[in-house]
Amino acid sequence: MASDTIKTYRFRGGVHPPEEKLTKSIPVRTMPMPDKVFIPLSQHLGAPAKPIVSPGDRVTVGTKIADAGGFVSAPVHSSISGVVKGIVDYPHPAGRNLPAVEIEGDGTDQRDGAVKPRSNPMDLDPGQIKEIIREAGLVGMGGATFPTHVKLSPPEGKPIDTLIINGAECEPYLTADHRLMLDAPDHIVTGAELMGKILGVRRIIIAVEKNKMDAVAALKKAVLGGDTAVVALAVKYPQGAEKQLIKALLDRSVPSGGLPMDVKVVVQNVGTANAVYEAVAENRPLVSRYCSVTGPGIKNPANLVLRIGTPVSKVIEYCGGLTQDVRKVILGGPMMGIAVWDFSVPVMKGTSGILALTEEYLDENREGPCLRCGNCVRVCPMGLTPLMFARHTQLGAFDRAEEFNVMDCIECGCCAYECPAHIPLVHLAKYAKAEIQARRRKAQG
Amino acid sequence: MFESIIVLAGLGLLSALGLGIASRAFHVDTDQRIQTIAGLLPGANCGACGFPGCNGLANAIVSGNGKIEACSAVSDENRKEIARLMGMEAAETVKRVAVIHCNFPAGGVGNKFEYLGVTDCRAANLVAGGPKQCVYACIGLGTCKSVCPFDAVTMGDSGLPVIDPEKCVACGKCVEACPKKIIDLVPVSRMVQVLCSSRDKGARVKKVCSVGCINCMLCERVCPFEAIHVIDNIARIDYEKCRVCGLCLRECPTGTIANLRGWEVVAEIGESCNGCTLCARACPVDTISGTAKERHIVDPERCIGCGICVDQCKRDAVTLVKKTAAVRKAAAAGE
Amino acid sequence: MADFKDFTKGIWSENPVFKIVLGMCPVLAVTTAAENGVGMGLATTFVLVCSNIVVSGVRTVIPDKVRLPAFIVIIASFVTIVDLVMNGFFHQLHKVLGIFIPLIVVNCIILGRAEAFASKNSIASSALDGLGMGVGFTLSLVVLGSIREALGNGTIFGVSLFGQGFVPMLVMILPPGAFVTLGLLLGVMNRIEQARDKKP
Amino acid sequence: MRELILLIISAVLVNNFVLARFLGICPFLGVSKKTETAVGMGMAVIFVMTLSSLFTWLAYTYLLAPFHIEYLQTIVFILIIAAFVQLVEMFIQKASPALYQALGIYLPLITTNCAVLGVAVINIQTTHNFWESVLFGFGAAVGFALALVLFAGIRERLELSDIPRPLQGTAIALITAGILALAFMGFTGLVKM
Amino acid sequence: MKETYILTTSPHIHNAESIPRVMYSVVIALIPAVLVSIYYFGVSALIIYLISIASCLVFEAAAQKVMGRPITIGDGSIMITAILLAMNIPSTSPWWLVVVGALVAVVLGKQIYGGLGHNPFNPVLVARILLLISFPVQMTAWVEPVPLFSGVDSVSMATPLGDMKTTLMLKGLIDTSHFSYMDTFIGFVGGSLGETSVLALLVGGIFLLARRVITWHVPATYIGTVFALTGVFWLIDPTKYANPVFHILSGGLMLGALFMATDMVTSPVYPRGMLIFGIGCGIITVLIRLFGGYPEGVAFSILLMNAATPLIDRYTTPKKFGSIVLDEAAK
Repeated sequence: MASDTIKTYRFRGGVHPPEEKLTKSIPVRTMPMPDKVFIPLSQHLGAPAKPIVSPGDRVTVGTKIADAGGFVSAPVHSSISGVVKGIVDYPHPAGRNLPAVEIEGDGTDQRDGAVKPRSNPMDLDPGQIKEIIREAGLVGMGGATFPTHVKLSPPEGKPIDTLIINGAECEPYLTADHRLMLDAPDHIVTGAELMGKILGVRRIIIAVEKNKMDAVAALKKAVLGGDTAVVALAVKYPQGAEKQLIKALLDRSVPSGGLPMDVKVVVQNVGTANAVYEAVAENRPLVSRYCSVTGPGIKNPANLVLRIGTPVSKVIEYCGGLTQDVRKVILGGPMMGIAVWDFSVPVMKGTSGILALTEEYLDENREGPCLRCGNCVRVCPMGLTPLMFARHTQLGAFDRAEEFNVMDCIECGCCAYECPAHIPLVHLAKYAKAEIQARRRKAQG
Repeated sequence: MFESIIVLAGLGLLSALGLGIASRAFHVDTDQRIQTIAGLLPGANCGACGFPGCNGLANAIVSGNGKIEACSAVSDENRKEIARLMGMEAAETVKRVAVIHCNFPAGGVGNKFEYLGVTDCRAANLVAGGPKQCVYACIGLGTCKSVCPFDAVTMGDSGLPVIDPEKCVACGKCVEACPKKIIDLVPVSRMVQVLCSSRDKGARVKKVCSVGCINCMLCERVCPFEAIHVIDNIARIDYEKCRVCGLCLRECPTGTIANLRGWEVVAEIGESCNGCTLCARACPVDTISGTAKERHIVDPERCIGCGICVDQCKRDAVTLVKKTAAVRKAAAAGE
Repeated sequence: MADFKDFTKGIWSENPVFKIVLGMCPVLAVTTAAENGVGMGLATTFVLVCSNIVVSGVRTVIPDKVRLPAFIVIIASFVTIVDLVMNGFFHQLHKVLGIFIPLIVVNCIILGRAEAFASKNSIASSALDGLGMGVGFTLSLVVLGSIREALGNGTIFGVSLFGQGFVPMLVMILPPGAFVTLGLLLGVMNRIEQARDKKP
Repeated sequence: MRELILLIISAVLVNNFVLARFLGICPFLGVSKKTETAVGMGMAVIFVMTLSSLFTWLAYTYLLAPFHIEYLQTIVFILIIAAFVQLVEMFIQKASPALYQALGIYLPLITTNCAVLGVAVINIQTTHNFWESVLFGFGAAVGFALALVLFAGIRERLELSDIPRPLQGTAIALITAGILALAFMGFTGLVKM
Repeated sequence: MKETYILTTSPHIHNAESIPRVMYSVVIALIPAVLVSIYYFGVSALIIYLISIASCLVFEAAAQKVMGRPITIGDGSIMITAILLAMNIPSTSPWWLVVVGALVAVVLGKQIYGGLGHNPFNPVLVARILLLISFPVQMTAWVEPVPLFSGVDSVSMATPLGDMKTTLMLKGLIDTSHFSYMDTFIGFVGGSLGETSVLALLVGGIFLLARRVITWHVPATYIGTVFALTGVFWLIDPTKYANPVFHILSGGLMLGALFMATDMVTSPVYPRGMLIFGIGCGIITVLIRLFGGYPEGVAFSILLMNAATPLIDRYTTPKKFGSIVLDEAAK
């Protein structure tokens, strides 16, 4: 299938924040091995991993240090070689202290002896590939961190016909996926085909936003033919959100409360595809990732390969430190990332960027009354009415907020980005969702 | 004149007849008691009873699905009236009030970061657990105040909510709303309380708060009733055993424990005392004095009202008397 | 025992217009002038007192089921009397008040007092209650009527208030003025009440 | 025909019962907190008012007028209306418990809704004939329902507003009704009767 | 540790929009019409603008102070109210008329409901109608526009719509022969300050559309409905009903359709609702203009549709994503 013939569609809503891709053309460097890492046991959605090492154990790069804590969970591997110091309560981006494995490096960067590349990955059968992916601790690397093997195991009666590889990277500032697509297009394509084999799909679409035409060209070159196509998408946030991506590529609407597999689709990030390749072909578990360290508050913005568990403070230090006027440091992109205050938090499997914003870039304007301008409604890609659920949430009427479909909110941030009154719409949505979920749990007893 | 009578009477008769027939034809069973009970309920529609408003509870009471006790706001008088209507005795409910287990002084707990966003504790708690240094501390954005249907909560000067025990009816709304889960409902007779919820270790507590529980165990050691124990790095009081004597409160080095009761209790020894000295020996604070075989006396200034003497006395000579702090002081001064 | 409080409560603490907010139709309709307010108020007071007395007197005789229709008939009789008397002696006023005289029948205050008070209390208490409510009602009407007449016509009880240059604000004696003035007055009352609540 | 249509328009818009004639203010303020209830009440009033103006006209023309006992008008009318409303109430309770629940205590209030008695009295005062009476009753009721539903919509929105405390509740409702009345004055002169 | 860093939920960036920016855009859009009105109606117009602005600012600040709320007279919303209020009254208005209007608009129309964003009715229109009903003489004392510095005294003159209505009443016919389309288009007619110049209002309206402060829905459907309906009547009987071009050029239609019906606080939020709103305004305007007692119905119609806005919003809430599955996967 020739890539140019795929028709693209439009999804409703969305915004056009300035791209600010400062690190677009900076080649990736590998950050030197840190002398100590803290590898959290909760790096994915689902149950935390269970540690299988004890203090004093020697580990090498790729040694499994924790096993999956349930079906929706993923194992964790050591990212450096050294000695386990202990399982400690360590700052986590979620804002609390959570258990992490502390490993002191020995500086040798020794690899696990069992790690040997496989020469013929495509010959493995789907079950074997899936098991390798599960063992390698793969999770969605776009930020949602959903365990990959779970996503690749649709239940009976949910046939999948299309695998979408998401290279949209629609968040401003972030360029990690972009650089990865330039550096390893063949790995991504092979990784995608491996996943395609597991799912038994008819076609694979690799979707990239039009502001990365060099990546599109590189991927097209890497595609050897068959049912894999590379599509350039319009530049619009949140083009990379699953439901919107499916709508834009296939004109299918994931039903409210449903998942992509309800419309026969699985979406995986390009980073995940690359990790699949590394896990299957090179037999390397997920111990490092591409990450953009960027923003006006970083002295030397860079794209880095970072080991999981590296404290963010070390990464910032490596990039020349923060400028004086930094007021906010964010893990992830500016639209959906999490702000942190304690920089000892570690880099995790889902950390696609470290972003430092200074006063002038932040717009913490004082909140005003809703003008009913309707901007939030216009830009909401989920067709919601943020002004209504936000107001009901402010008044504590969570049941009314639920009637205005707050549970369908994907927290993409378009509404809050556009709101002239600077009402924290996403915060209100998160708040309402948390309250409604708590009530549902209570009602279930 | 005649016509008037005829017409009016005729019309009256006609409509009465029509209505009579209709009331048969469209008869629907309704219980008059629902209306009456709904009228006796406080009408705040707070929903704390778990039913949709006061009417909902009235419905439930009549249908037997709900109890009057579910409503903690109704006055005793009306409660009895409802019980009478339903043909049952109202159980005496123990008056309880909400207590906030956090008591940092003004400016006592600093902030980790500047929080900007929705002014609501539950919402702030979603952002890295709120800005306070102590992760167990009251966030102080007044969510308990905003959910209180009885205006019993106000925000104090130190940034902590203050509960008016007079207005509080223990509906539990604030308990449910508080994201830090530091509010609970306590019987007014058991108002010696640990005003801290931190499960952090002592050293860490000391760093961020001057009045936090540092799990020094002094309270546990001093309690004559084994009613207070340090569990999970925080002192907890077992209300089954606690006699509200306040000894722990005196010992606590950080002032974490407080007596919120508006009155105090002192022992008084009556006529029937035969001077057996059992009480004097048992008193944990040595306030009972007297020579053997003579009536003993209690020093009201120092008595803590623990009631051990009451238990010890074989002749029921000791009684506990409720005294307000002012009365007690006056009495002490008079002697 | 009749209590003087039964009388005074109608004037402020349980004022039918500003506190209980009942019987709004005539309040809004006839208060284009202070004088109309007096007329309407007195007519209502008369019915209120009489019906309260009678209802209280027969309260033990009337079966519960036909209570409301019976009350209405009692009230309607007194209203008819007022209607006829006013037509005879105050024809001009009767014309101004128009259909709101017969509509006293359905004034919620009267039925409300009959139901809530007179059917449960002694004749003397009920009479005092009716009188208090009536006076409270009349005073409210006069206050509202005076404000509307002053702003909308430049007069109070027909006496010119302002000089030649005053341009009356017509809207005040039209329907919107009635609603808005009453709403604002209610707001002022609430404000006073809330300030009082805070003090002790 | 044209006259009758104009009569209805006049009753609905120009001389709106609530906003221009001040009839039925109690239910207007009471049942306007929720749109659904307002719609239900509006329907109930349309039904009751149309039929009660029919009955009262008949009673007046064929009972009171022939016997020359017009002075009994008020008593007779209220009697008829009360009986009729009670009938409707019993019927709704049987037929649709949900509707009965929603309208709750306001069904009996229709009895004391001065709009119902008002329309009967006005019919007699303006010497409407039979069809005029019925249509006027219907038009007045539609006007009442229209104002009620519009008003309920606004009040639901006011629930979300940040209204100063002393004005909350009836005060702001009255002021809003005033502005609504102001807007309805635009229809003045639409029908020259 | 000190509070060095800010924490909020995402998103962490915001576009440049803010309430003052939106509000001052509207103020800028009004400037052409303000200038035209000062040119034609002279110093008295300027004085009315100044009184209006001053009294609106004072009332707004005073009301917010009394209610113990933050004083936000800098956010620009009160400037819009002040300028629009002045635009809605004749140039001959006495000073007290402007002050009463400001009081009504600011306090009764806006602050009583909790201030900006909470008022269900357009404050300026509440004031205009209240003034019109209270002081009909002063509110219809139109004068003939006299270009600034021309040295000619102004004489009283009816608005085209008023003129039409009077003639129709007197003669049973209308006469628009002396009516110049060009004059109305540029604003050389009698009327309230801001409503006369269609050209200047259009310039401002286009600016607002380009700035995305307003959308096309309300103005287009409003003007379209008036045009269509008056067109139908004109075709039926041109001796009694004026032609549609006359209708859309005269009176306050342009001012209303572009600046007052589009007030975001008091008009529907959702596009479908806006269409209904515009059509409703159009129908009521035509109804009042052709059959009502008042010559002009724009203000009444918008106010009435303001009242219907909550209901419109309720029934035009958009469908959420994924609530209709109508696509390839279903096949």
